[in-house]
Amino acid sequence: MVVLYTPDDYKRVIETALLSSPDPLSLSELKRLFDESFDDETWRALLDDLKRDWNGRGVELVQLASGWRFQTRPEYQVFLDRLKSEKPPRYSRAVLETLAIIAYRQPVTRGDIEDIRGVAVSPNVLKTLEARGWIDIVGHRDAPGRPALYATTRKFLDDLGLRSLAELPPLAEIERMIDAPQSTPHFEVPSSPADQTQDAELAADANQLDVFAPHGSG
Amino acid sequence: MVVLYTPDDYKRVIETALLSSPDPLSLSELKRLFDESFDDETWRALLDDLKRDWNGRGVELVQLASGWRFQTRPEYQVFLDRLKSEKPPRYSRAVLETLAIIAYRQPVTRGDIEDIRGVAVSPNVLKTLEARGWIDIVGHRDAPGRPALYATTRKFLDDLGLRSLAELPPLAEIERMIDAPQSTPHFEVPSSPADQTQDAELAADANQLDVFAPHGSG
Amino acid sequence: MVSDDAQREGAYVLESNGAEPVARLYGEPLADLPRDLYIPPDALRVFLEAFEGPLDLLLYLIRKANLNILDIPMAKLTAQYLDYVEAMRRHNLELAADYLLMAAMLLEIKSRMLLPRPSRTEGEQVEDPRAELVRRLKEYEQIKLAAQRLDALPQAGRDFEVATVWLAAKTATRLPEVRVHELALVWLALVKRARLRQHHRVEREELSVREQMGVILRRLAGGDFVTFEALFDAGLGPPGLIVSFLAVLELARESLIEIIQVEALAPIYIRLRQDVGDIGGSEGQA
Repeated sequence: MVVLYTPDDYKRVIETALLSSPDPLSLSELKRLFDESFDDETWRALLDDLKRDWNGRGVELVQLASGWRFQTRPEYQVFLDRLKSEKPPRYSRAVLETLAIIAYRQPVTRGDIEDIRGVAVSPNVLKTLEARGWIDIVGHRDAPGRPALYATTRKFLDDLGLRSLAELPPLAEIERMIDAPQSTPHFEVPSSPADQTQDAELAADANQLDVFAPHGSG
Repeated sequence: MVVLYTPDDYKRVIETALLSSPDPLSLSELKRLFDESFDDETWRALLDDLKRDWNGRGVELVQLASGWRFQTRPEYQVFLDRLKSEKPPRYSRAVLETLAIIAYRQPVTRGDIEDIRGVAVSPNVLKTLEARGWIDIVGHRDAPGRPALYATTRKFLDDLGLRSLAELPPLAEIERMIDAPQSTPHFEVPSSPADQTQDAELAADANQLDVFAPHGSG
Repeated sequence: MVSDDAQREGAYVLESNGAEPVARLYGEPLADLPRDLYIPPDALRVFLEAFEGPLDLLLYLIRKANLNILDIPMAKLTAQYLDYVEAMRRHNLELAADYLLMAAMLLEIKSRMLLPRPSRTEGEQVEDPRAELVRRLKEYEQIKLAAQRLDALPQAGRDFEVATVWLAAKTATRLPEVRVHELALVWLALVKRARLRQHHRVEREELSVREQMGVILRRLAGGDFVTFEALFDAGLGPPGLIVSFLAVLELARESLIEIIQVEALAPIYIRLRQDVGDIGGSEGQA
């Protein structure tokens, strides 16, 4: 049995009740916790004190219309989202290829992208990447129609954890690994199992292309 | 956006995730919180450290079958009960004995349970345990009627604070007590006050039986 | 299912008869004076409900009389059990078939115990007629005690609560993540597909030049003239300066910029090509 002497003892009980209650607890509910009755000012002081105790943590004590509640701070949501079992959304192949072309060949026009991909590029693909803030228009080429020139942005580098484009994997090296007679290309990149699966698929694609490449160039 | 530098920063994210997760979080789930990957030892140290941080509070960090969870300490329940409008269910002996049979002998059919208890098992008993999420059907026995096989769930272990079935009170020990030539019909089983009350009630019943037993045999 | 409440309620009824034994009958304490040996049917029903079935009742009788479960005196036990069943029947209480089945079993065991045992033959063990009953009683008692112990374990919702801190409303939808190596693989596959094998060796330097081209284009986006020197950041070091220089040359080659020098050794100015540089509505500015 817990015996309560100091304000801290009482605060600890209030904290325990609030941390374990699925709903906000009103002051009148909280008052039921103790045999002793305190006036509202004392309660206010206890709760304010408790709120202060949680400053700088990932959880905060807030007062709502229906009472007091502990809730997570929005800044921590980015971490908590990662716990969700749902798979992270993935960009379509068209988006990924367009991004790769812009990253490695910038600045490029939409026409350049279509030349390399061999298919028309939907405006939505470029819009998706622009909305993400990963590419922008840095100029226009001196050509009929003065097409816009796309390049990657600083945000692109930041989001991918690169200090500069020079840190993009050198292709010569990757190609050597893919062309090597090893059956499974593995890269020294920390990645989740799901990513590795996709890598393997991509690498398989690359190998697949390799099979046809000599034929085409021969 | 929260930037993480020190172990305390990481601990704060883990704490936030665990406090807000309705279910225990396994180590592999916790690992999803961060881009960086730490080895299991580092994780163990972080979690042990976090556990220590909560020493002497009303809430504790515990490790269960399905992972880590924050839960209130039993000493504080007397306060928390005052907030409840209805009392938590106390299970009847029929429910508890059925649960014990499933826990110790799983997987079992309803017929197995009836054989051991010597009475018919009401469907409500199994429904009660299924509704609580403590048991479920794990298959069917290859016998006439293909009766359902029941087993305990992970939630059963979690709700009873067990990491595995091996942590159930050992039956061998219980058996030793049964065979021991003790004079008292009731055993030194650590039991809750409620159980002791029930024992006393049964003892009172026993006295009552005597009243008519000699009558019948005389 | 026997409700817990009914069980408890009934127990109170019995308990209210008195706690202190007022007499002893056959050496057993008697809690109350029999009122003409009449037991109210309600009390009997409650008594029945206090047991979880015939095994539970038998165990109770055995433990109360301190009988050895491994050597049960069948006559005594059967008599007590039948007395109980008889009492129930006299009061017209509905008796579960399980109780009657057990009565039949007890009588059968008792009669087999009375029969002369067949002489033991070599290597064959004569089974005690009570063996199966003892096995069942022991197994049931084990489970009964295990159930008590399970109930004594701290239980979520009864003895402790789970922390349930409210998750602040989710603000942003989750965006796809792209990893660097993934991008490289996509590009490589593209290169192969496009049969641009003559270009597939994209060197570090070349990439840096292309990056610097973007940087310079952004610098010039205002449309104003910028001095040649201003395009170079000394902090980049010699390799960086070379990259910047190559980027300027490449931009000129692709007709993206104009380079103007009024006379030899005069400052060199650079701006976006006028017919191209319409970013930011800067047209018309010198």
